[in-house]
Amino acid sequence: MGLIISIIVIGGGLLWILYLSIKGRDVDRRIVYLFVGTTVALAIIFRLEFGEVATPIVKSVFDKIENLPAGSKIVLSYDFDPAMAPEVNPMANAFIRHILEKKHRLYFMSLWATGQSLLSVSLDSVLKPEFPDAKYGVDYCNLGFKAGNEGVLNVVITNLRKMFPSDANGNSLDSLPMFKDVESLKDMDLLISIGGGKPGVKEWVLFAGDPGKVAMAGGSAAVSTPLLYPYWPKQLIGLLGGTKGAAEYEAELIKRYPRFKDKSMPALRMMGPQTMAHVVIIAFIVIGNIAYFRSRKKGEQS
Amino acid sequence: MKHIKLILFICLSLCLTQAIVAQTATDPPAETAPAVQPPAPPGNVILKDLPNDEGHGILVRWDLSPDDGAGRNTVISYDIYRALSPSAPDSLWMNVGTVVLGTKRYSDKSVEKDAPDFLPKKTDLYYRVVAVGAGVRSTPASAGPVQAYDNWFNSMKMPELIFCIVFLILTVRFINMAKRGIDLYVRPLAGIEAIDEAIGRATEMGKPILYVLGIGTAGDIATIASFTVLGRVARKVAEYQTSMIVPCCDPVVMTIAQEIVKTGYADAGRPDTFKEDSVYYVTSQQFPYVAAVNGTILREKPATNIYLGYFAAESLLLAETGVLAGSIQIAGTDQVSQLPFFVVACDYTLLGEELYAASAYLGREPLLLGTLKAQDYLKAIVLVLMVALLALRVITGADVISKPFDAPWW
Amino acid sequence: MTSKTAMRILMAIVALIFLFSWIIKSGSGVSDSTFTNVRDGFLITFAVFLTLSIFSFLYHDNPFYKFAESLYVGISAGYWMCYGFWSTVVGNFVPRASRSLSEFFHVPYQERADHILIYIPIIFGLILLTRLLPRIGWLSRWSLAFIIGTTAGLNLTRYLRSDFISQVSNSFIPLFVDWKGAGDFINHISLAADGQFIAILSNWVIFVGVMCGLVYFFFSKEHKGTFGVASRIGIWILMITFGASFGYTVMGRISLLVGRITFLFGDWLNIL
Amino acid sequence: MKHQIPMLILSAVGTLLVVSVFVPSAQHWGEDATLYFDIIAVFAFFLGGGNLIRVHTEKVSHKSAGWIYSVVTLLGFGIMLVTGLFKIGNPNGIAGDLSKSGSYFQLLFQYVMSPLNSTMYALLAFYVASASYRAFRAKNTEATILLVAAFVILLGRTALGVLLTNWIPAQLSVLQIPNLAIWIMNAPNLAGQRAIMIGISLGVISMSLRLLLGIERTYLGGDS
Repeated sequence: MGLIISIIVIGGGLLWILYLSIKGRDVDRRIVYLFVGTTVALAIIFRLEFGEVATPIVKSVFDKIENLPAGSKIVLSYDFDPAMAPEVNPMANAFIRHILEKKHRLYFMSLWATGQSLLSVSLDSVLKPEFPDAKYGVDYCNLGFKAGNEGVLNVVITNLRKMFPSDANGNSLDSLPMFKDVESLKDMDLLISIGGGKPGVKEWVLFAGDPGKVAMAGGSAAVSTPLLYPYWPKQLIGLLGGTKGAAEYEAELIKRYPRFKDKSMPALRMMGPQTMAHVVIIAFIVIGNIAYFRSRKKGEQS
Repeated sequence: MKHIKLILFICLSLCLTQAIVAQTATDPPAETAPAVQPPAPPGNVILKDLPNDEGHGILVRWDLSPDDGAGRNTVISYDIYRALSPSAPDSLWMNVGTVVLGTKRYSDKSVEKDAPDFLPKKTDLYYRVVAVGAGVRSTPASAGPVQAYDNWFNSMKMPELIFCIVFLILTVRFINMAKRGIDLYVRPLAGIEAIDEAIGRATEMGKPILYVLGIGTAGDIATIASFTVLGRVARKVAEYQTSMIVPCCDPVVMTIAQEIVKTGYADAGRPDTFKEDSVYYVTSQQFPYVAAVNGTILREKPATNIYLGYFAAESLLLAETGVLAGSIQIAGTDQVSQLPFFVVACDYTLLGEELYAASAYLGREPLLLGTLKAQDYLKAIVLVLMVALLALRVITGADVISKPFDAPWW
Repeated sequence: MTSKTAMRILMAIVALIFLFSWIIKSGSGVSDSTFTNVRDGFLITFAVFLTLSIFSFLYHDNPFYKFAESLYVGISAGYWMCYGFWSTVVGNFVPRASRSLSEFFHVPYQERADHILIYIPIIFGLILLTRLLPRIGWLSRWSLAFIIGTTAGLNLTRYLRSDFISQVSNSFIPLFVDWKGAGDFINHISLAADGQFIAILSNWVIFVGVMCGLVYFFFSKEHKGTFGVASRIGIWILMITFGASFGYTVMGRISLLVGRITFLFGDWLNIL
Repeated sequence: MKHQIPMLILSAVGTLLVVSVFVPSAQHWGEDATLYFDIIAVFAFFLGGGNLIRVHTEKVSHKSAGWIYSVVTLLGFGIMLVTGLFKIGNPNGIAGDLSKSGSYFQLLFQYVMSPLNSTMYALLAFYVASASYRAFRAKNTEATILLVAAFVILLGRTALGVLLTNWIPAQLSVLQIPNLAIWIMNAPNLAGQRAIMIGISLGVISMSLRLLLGIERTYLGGDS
């Protein structure tokens, strides 16, 4: 029902814009804006959803976490800000669920101050309610944010305590059991950076994964995903790209652990509006070009 | 297919042996067996300084205990102990690590002076390895003394060093060539040539030129490259007596830009026409900055917008506003994700490396041109290497060349 | 005059809507404390107000947008400064500098012989701040030199390894995947996504693509003849790359919009 | 003198960091230098704050156009600074994590900074749409290639791509749009990205070398 209404509204609107463009009339950009807004809103309200299957590049991250022996040490770095959060926060939450479900040890940190604040939200909304047994300092800990971008990584890859004498709550690292056998990030079994700007996954590969020869996975905002492909599969074991990557990971997680089925899986929900918006953008490009070629033809004739 | 059969066979035989072992194990006497006997100690402990480190590491190796995975199969893990004297009492042997069964080596490493297990440099150290079973421990296998010392060169970094030196030699060579006046050819780049043209156009229209350095800091390579171009543009602008607007996103970038533009005006012989507030700081926040620059574009309608430097999401916003204002737009960045928008909406775009080259192009200074040439030669080396190694692979048919850089073969 | 009146009416309507929202939201709070409910009700209403204020820029620049933008500038500058202070000054400097300060801030003190060296960056940092004083502003170049020197030194070796050596070495891929002779290849040729032909084609495209791309970035030779052809292929490959980049970027931007609209419908209007 | 000292500092620090990569016994010097760099980086934030105060108080005191917005900026800055530096409302007091939930700092982040930041980005969705309609033209071969690739990616990353082309038999499955999108990402995109990456890395290396050798001096301001 919702799908039909959406198709009628969107299709009608597109035809109208096509008609105007062919007539050579200028469509105000505000109409374009309104149209995009309506499309996305309709798809959200009607909860259009489509199924997802994990592609190899996502599957390999999932399998890595799945196959590490329990108690492995995994770093999850929050390197993003609220502006990228809709895309990458679902990844972070899916990673937290998967890692703790597999009883790995989880070390949080961030190279962006904003990541630290968003991590607080994740801890309260996902980690604490869903894994009440996870103990701070034993199963997970929060190293917090440090300024200095890749400089931070340059130090922690050889010496963690030099950069982080204490965690975000002021506890000395030596007082936390999970740091007993950790000297530097080289002692980790997997590094995961979730980001989309600079510093982000690329800096992690350059300054931590490569020099430390530690397995490295990434989750990145769609914008920077294509440029991370050259690092896959050698320098990055896998990569989650944008909402699509997050949705694939969520789908894989639900498939393997059905108990997460009723938890909020925002990326899967976002793929519906996403699809509709893509269609509209493609239609805009086509319409724009039709108008362009028509006007060019006219120009040649006259 | 053959392999699968083989694997199946192995699995089957393994299961069979397991079953037999299990059978014998469940025989009545085993049930009440006395406390497990301690496993045999590991053998042949060898100590070595940990290579490629800064002198606080020892590599301990040993042969597996006969009871590890075989024999009585009782070993669960190995404990590694360290002491400063072979005759030290047990309490002074410090447990520096534990590894699971089947492991034959351990790197004992501790750099921090305050750490309880700190490993001192150039000091005699003794080690013991103990095989640990369920509640039982083998007699220790000892070795020593050994000293940790710092290495003066990390041999794992050989390829970097080679390339560094090659690059350095090439750079110095070409700089010298350029200094001696030998003409170094570089092909024309449309985006660069457009800059001069654009300044002329601005003069004719009587409108200003907008120069955006991006949102990077003064330490970003793209910003530094853009500084050099800014200097040239400022000089040209002063010569043509046009005006320019340089809104900055970073306070440090702003002050440097101010001095560069000032110098540019002075070089053109018109220091008096330089207006300090033509280079100004807006805010260091990305979107407020873009909003402000967009406002400027719509109000002033500059003849030319030049966007060179580090750009993120604002590329599209700036470029589209520029299209609306009808300005000629020249852009360049090393941020690949932003290049498509510049390519689509701007008249000329410098792609990645071309931005770095821009400063050499504009200045034609021997020093900059020299490094550009060195870059080209390294690219040529890569191309030749790729073709040569491909040929080698085709001729020999071997896979040896796929990892020329990966394995530490040196 | 009329536009001013219209503006005033608009302001009043907006204020009324948000006052109404505040009351409703405060009433539907879940906390036991009234203060918390009223506060959270206000905050969520304010968040919505800011969201809509920014969206209003799509129609036209207006005072609401300007207000939101100015607030954003101030808030975020303050935010980063606080983080810089707590995470690095308190987190990294204080534990190395003084025991009593460490105790005051509840951070573990680190006893070190060379702790005097930790004042080096503080000196450079203060020098950087001389930028604010016009007369000795030039001093800040010293700190700038430190910053640029660090980035240059770090970049030199890291880019060399990860983006140059590794990428070049990653390009040496088998050009004939699972090759069992030409006969076998032709017998099994297909365009299946996981087939041998596509695997071989991919590797050829990567190998040739990287070479041609590099040729395009070659500055010392004019793009003519064979060289011209290669550089032409190079620019096409680059254009496909940019196309992919464009596609992904569009995807990302849409996700952000979806996130915002979900916030408006879900957290504010509760209609999801 | 004004130029020599900074150049000396730059070369010394840069060279030290390069050397510390190759020489293990110098490694901790490299770490120290990076740590110092991080502390100096914080002063850059302070500098930003200082500049902000300077610029906006000037605007307010001169009552220049839009000065009222400068007041808003200064107010926002002040409020954030006070709540953050004194950790007001932090459940763990001064020792607590700055972004501990419940603290006023975190509330301001969640309800003021976060919506502002993400909405600013969300505007981009509209701008992209408008650019697609107005600016994205197949004016030449290059642009056409870019366009087609973008189409395939946009369709391939959604369920629509599956719906449109799942009738294509397995023998030709690479032509199914989702597979084609993956192929584009894995082959031509990878090649192009790699070529750009190698080029940029050479540029970065060469620029770093120029800086260390003191050839590139524009960061000092002026060409001299």
